[in-house]
Amino acid sequence: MALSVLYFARLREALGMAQEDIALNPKLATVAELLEYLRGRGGPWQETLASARLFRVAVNQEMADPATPLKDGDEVALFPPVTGG
Amino acid sequence: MALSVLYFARLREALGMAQEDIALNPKLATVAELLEYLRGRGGPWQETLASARLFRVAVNQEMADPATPLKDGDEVALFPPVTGG
Amino acid sequence: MTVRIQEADFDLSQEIANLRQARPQIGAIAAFIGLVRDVNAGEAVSELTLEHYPAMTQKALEAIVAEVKQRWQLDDALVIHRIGRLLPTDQIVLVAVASSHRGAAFQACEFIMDFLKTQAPFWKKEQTPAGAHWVEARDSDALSAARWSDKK
Amino acid sequence: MTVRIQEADFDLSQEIANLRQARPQIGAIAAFIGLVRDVNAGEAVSELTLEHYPAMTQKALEAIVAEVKQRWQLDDALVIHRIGRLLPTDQIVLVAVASSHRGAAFQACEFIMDFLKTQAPFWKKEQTPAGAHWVEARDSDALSAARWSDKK
Repeated sequence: MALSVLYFARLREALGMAQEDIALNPKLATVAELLEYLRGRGGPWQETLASARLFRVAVNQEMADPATPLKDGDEVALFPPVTGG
Repeated sequence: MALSVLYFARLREALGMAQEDIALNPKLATVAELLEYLRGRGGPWQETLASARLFRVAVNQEMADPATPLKDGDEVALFPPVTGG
Repeated sequence: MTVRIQEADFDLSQEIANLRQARPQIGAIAAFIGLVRDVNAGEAVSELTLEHYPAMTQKALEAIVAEVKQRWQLDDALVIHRIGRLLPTDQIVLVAVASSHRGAAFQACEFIMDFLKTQAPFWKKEQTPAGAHWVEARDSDALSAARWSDKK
Repeated sequence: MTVRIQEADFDLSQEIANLRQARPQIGAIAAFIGLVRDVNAGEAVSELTLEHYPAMTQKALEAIVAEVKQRWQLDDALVIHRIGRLLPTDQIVLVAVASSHRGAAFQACEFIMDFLKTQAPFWKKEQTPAGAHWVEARDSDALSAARWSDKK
């Protein structure tokens, strides 16, 4: 029962991490709850994830929002607003 | 004291003429008066120039309208609505 | 700003390379390519002849390009229009606009095409199984051009 | 409909030729080319690195292309986006849309760019005299994408 969480670009560098597995529990049922958990780590986590303007979330490679539910095996990606093209 | 009048595309074929010189006179002071004179020739002239939808007029290579004045040496072109591109 | 009327075909990559040449500040290029279709208004087309009014064509296209330069901030613009005898799948026209901003490039490119289609003295004659005939101007082209008088 | 993510450069003429291949009914191609500028937000740029989210990029671009197919009548559409290390004047992205009608081609091409700029997981890192930094997303891109929810 785990999520695979990926970090890209500025977030990857700020958090010093490209990927981690996070064990699921009843308090991690939505994207909002996962973000709350990550911010709880303090330091760069709190800072980087402070404002919704600073990052985007995708669940299973599709853009997600705070209400998006999470389940075992989901791939959650956190990344800055995109700048391709 | 003359105009050079050019005919293009469908008009050239319908009128059987690519170019002619028309002597200026006080009754040919505007595009509208020139058109009236040409329609007066009857046959294909009247038919081809019957409706403003069927043709366009340029004077000295710029789009003109019925009120555009004419003077000695002007190049007047009559042609169908354009279809390039 | 370049306007060319020619019988010869053109190479897209080469033309865009020329447009960009020595301008490393260009971030966006919008381009339009018009092609001879093998069918028009339900009829098979075997050949297209493009007639124009030589003394006016260059002048008309340059006036359109001058207008887009005034409306938008552009690095450069290119218009190439072919004349003479063309076959299905042949290239007819290339419009390319270079800018720092993609919005300006897209709008200027579409503006040039809308006014080329209504103001530049070119006429198409199609060869079909039923014989040769002049292509009719379309009301939709006049409407497209009219849009630009409402907005910048 | 083709979506390609690649490190390699692309040749415009060749890509458009592939898009058109065996489709003599195509009358209009609208294209956009994005380029690495040598300056951005007033700073000299010596190099650009494009990172992406491989599992999502293709999927996101295919979703955008599927959306334009539904909104407009198109013959085909092509998106090529480069990743990795790029230099000023390098090509970054090509979007090309083929249709019978130029209005549909222009709109679909601009729609793809607007949504690519806001939905496709690419990130640019610039090398400047002051060091390397991630490019900031621009509000104008979000506004450009938002336009499409008001109109067809």
